[in-house]
Amino acid sequence: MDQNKRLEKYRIVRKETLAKECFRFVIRCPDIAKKAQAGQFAHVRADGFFLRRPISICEIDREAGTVTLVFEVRGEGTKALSELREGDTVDMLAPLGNGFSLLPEKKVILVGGGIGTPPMLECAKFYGKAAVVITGFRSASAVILQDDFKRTGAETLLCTDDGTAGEKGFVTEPLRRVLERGGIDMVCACGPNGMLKGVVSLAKEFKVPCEVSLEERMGCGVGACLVCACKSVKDGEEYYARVCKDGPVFKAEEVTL
Amino acid sequence: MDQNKRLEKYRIVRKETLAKECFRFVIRCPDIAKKAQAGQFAHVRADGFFLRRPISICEIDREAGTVTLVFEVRGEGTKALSELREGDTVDMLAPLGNGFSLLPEKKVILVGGGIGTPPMLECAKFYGKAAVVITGFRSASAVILQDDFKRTGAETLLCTDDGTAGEKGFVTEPLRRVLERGGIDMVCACGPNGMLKGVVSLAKEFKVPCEVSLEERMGCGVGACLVCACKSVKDGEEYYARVCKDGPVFKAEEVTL
Amino acid sequence: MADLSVSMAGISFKNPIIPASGTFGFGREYLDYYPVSVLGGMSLKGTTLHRRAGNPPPRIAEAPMGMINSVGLQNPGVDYFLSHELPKVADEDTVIIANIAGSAIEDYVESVRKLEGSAVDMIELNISCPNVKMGGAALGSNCTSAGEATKAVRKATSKPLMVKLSPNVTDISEIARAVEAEGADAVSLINTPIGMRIDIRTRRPVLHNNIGGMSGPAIFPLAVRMVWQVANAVKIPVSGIGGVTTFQDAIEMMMAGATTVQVGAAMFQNPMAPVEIIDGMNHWLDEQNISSVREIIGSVQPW
Amino acid sequence: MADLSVSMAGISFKNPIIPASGTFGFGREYLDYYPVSVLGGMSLKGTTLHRRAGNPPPRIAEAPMGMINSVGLQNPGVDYFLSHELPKVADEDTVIIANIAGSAIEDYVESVRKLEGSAVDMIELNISCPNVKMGGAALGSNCTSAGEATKAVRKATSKPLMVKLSPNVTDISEIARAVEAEGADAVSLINTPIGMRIDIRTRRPVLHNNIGGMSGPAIFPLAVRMVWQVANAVKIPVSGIGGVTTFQDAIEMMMAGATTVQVGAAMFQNPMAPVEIIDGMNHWLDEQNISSVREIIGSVQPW
Ligand SMILES: Cc1cc2nc3c(=O)[nH]c(=O)nc-3n(C[C@H](O)[C@H](O)[C@H](O)COP(=O)(O)OP(=O)(O)OC[C@H]3O[C@@H](n4cnc5c(N)ncnc54)[C@H](O)[C@@H]3O)c2cc1C
Ligand SMILES: Cc1cc2nc3c(=O)[nH]c(=O)nc-3n(C[C@H](O)[C@H](O)[C@H](O)COP(=O)(O)OP(=O)(O)OC[C@H]3O[C@@H](n4cnc5c(N)ncnc54)[C@H](O)[C@@H]3O)c2cc1C
Ligand SMILES: Cc1cc2nc3c(=O)[nH]c(=O)nc-3n(C[C@H](O)[C@H](O)[C@H](O)COP(=O)(O)O)c2cc1C
Ligand SMILES: Cc1cc2nc3c(=O)[nH]c(=O)nc-3n(C[C@H](O)[C@H](O)[C@H](O)COP(=O)(O)O)c2cc1C
Ligand code: FES
Ligand code: FES
Repeated sequence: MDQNKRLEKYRIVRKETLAKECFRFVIRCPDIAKKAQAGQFAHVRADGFFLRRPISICEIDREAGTVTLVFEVRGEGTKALSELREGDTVDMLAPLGNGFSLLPEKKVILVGGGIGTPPMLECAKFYGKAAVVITGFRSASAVILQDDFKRTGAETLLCTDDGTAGEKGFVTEPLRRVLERGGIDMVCACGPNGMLKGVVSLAKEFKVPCEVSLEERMGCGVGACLVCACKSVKDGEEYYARVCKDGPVFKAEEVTL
Repeated sequence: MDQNKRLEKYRIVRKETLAKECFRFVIRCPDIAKKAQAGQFAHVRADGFFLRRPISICEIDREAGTVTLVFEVRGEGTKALSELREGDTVDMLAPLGNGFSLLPEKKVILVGGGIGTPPMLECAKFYGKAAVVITGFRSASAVILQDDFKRTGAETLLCTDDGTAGEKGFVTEPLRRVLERGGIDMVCACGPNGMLKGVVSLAKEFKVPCEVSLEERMGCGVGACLVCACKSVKDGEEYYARVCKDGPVFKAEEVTL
Repeated sequence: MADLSVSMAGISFKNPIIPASGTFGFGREYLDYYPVSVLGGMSLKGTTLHRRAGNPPPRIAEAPMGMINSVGLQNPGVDYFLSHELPKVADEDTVIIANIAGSAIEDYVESVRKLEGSAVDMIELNISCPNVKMGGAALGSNCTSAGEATKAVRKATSKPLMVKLSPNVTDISEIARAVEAEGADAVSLINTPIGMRIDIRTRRPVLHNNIGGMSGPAIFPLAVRMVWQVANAVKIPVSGIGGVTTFQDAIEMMMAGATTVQVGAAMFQNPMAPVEIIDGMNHWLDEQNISSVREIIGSVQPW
Repeated sequence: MADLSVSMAGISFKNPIIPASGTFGFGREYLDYYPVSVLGGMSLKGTTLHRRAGNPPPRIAEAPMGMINSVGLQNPGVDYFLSHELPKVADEDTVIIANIAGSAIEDYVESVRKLEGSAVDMIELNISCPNVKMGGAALGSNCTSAGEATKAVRKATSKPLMVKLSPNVTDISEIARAVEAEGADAVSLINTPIGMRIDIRTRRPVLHNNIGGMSGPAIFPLAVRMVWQVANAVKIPVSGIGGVTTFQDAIEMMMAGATTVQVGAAMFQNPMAPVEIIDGMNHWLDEQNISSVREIIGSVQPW
């Protein structure tokens, strides 16, 4: 029984501003770092709020015993989190959920949209040159993590809705081009629902397996309360799967976006 | 309309530990210091709690623009307050309520019991040598503010329930002795109800006017909600007065303890 | 500057924000903070035909994000109210709402009769006070008696009549419909849900009355739900009450169906709450390019 | 080490703390944190005769010191429960409570019949779920139907029967008496008060079901009051539920009259809550020189 293990408070060893209202916390938590997988998430307590906030794990450094979270201020809870400072501690349950499949010696495309981009970074670190990373943002001011992705050795393609950085348009355009090149074994994606739909349908068109990371409002974060429902299909029957426990990463064919 | 004037947050410029779980905050608040009177109180917000906590004003320094609060940890709210540090700010409404009558050129006895002692200090500063200060505590470890009272020039008498400091017994014993000496124009007291009862009956016996500061749980602190009821008499009729607005200092004959 | 004015039961309010009965005395306790003329209206302390002493203290207990009170309708009686309290606020430029409580229908009737011709703009019939043994909530938790009380009072007054409803009922819409049918011009809700706290050291209820009425943010979702249900059940306007603390809460309450919004316990934490809510609402409406606050009333789109 | 054991409806619990139905799945989700054998018992997810898909998301909204949910009794049905879920916890050394929900009395009856002979130790009849259109809360908010449901189920099962009551009623004691009269061995309360939140940006209710059930600290004073009233109205034991977060809350609930205490939403914030409550209670009893937790049950001294 590793009872209190995950209920420690963990120290923020570095805090950075990546874009307006977008922050990176590097958090010291050796026990979590040891177990965490790309695509899993942390359920983070925000001071003054009843419910925890789910935030994807962006990077894992097992040696340093740290994980990195990148988040955007979306409401009151993430605002409270953003006010934490280096040296402060954060109360989080992690790692939770199922991550992305990491397939040795395969070639993959990693697609990230907006604040859905961070979890793709740890995947990119796994695949290195074997990955093509396609990220999309509203506009130049929201672009994050490009240098980090480049450092992994992956090919990186950037687009923005308004063309203020990278190519103008949605991630689906470069995605189609890269798929047309062929030789891709899997597509992994995280981002807004609209984007995921586009990615899934392209992957299907090219008959490439696809995994998507979903978002839903959460209670327990561990599979006990059934509030984080997403429509799924098993044996031809529709049912509500739990994003926190059955996901947040699902095989594309298992969920209805 | 001095609208936002009292809704500032005020800085704690000095914090001291006076006894176990008993703290002194010196707070910079020139606007409050200017108006405050001995015996009035501040209604202090404690982080994480819905209701404010009433704390008597212990000292007022108009020149320095500060007031001093002395409080004991009694429950969760005062615990939260006690965790504030020098440099932190505190949200308080003040000065509230009616203070003690301060009568120039009169001789008074000031009686303080336990954590009811602090508001008597500002009175003692007013009267100086014209006051006899009698304070009582559970035991030596709870004794506070003796040096401060001595510095006012007042005669000070200390007792503890268990005799570990000063004379053993209740404040009513020295009080009787001093009243017997005669020449006292008023008795002012703050402390637990049992003590106040004793003080009031002695003052009555010696036909000396008496004022007491009462405690009751509060909501608004400004007289609007009627939750801080204390049994009172007006024109022979019993009614509930408001401790926050009609008090906290009452003439002894106006309240039923 | 958006148009904040609303109209309820034939009376116009310069803005929808009203301090709630029992939390604002007779309108003079917060004068150091702001003049009452900045308020849409004010609902004064619950007043009964005869003077009431109220319950013994302690009358307040703290609760998670809220509080419980058991004041028990302490008030000087309607005659004293008319002779001593009302004159001091009668000329203020804000809507004056008299909150009338009682234990028998005849008392309510006699009280409102006395208010005829006075400076009171509107009557809020309090048939939902949980802190007194007889009448009050008992009357208000049953359609028949709520309807009867409304009917009797309706006949006795020429002033606009708003009936304040209790949340401690199985179906609040049913009660709202009953008072509407008997001539209420508006309903206000919610009064306080009944709660209890125990001091585990002394094993005594914190409140001398054992139980009391809950208010503050904790009850906000309950109030929003009831306002939404009632607003969909009746045609008369609804004054939304319960846990409103921020301008966002006030907007949420109006979207649920409230025409005016009453603010109570929030003032104990922040005396400026009503003013900050009015200002915040104003800015928000401007930001959203909404020219009148009336556009948001009942504008929630249920799924 | 104080004696924490209590007995309720003929069953003994090693301690009074029970994770509440719907917040603890089928008992296996918190195994990384502690073995269920440390718990007095566990109330499993509400189960219906047939599989239910539940409501569309969003199913949860945040609230001041609490939350609102509208899961809508998603569950795999009683047969699947018996074949796939129960076996996985059947041998655990803790009291297993099956929470049985439904929309018609016959369904409840058929469900509990299926549980006869199973490892389930006790049945919690859920006639108070606010998140499903038919049955559930409707049955539970009226004495006659609550009594009828209890009577029918009582006949159909040999297991101890606890009936879970809704707070969304005018008089919860009355309902408690009705189910007691029809053979309930215990009552549990409260299920969730109905609340609503609206997203003011989208003007949509946060919950896809529009309304949902409130839980968490915000409802604690309401729960304590109802537990106190019901404990004073019936002779059968009461399982206290609603907003319990700390050991002090659990003690307060027991002083109000609860024999066992269920912990729900608190676990979402702190998965260790049940264990910390048990430990804290133990220390507190020792500090107070109270040898058995049973001494504090109903020990509040009303004024
Ligand atoms: C598995 C998962 C991984 C995520 N990873 C990241 C990440 O890496 N970086 C990041 O910035 N954001 C991430 N999110 C979204 C993040 O959880 C929300 O932005 C955050 O919860 C908003 O909280 P708030 O208090 O600021 O907003 P509010 O709107 O004030 O929150 C109110 C309630 O709704 C919930 N909520 C609101 N929006 C969302 C949402 N999109 N998803 C889930 N719950 C929501 C909150 O948790 C809270 O309970 C992730 C969400 C999920 C489910
Ligand atoms: C006019 C006045 C002046 C006071 N001056 C001082 C002072 O100078 N120094 C000092 O240490 N204490 C003073 N007190 C007492 C102080 O207010 C309480 O100790 C404090 O409110 C306890 O809060 P808590 O959160 O620690 O206790 P909790 O028991 O957790 O508080 C729960 C609730 O009860 C209220 N409460 C509990 N005890 C009291 C009490 N004795 N009086 C009023 N409300 C109470 C709290 O304010 C809160 O609303 C004064 C009280 C009053 C009325
Ligand atoms: C101390 C106090 C006294 C109250 N007295 C009355 C009253 O006299 N008449 C009445 O109708 N409501 C009374 N109420 C109820 C409030 O008007 C309001 O309905 C309730 O507090 C919920 O709103 P809130 O959460 O904003 O406080 C009182 C509330 C409090 C806190
Ligand atoms: C997500 C969620 C699901 C619930 N599902 C059920 C259920 O299936 N059956 C039931 O009787 N109660 C259910 N409840 C109610 C709880 O058992 C409990 O009565 C309520 O949440 C109040 O307790 P709390 O404040 O400790 O959470 C559920 C509560 C929550 C939060
Ligand atoms: S958040 Fe509780 S099951 Fe997913
Ligand atoms: S605390 Fe509101 S009247 Fe005294």
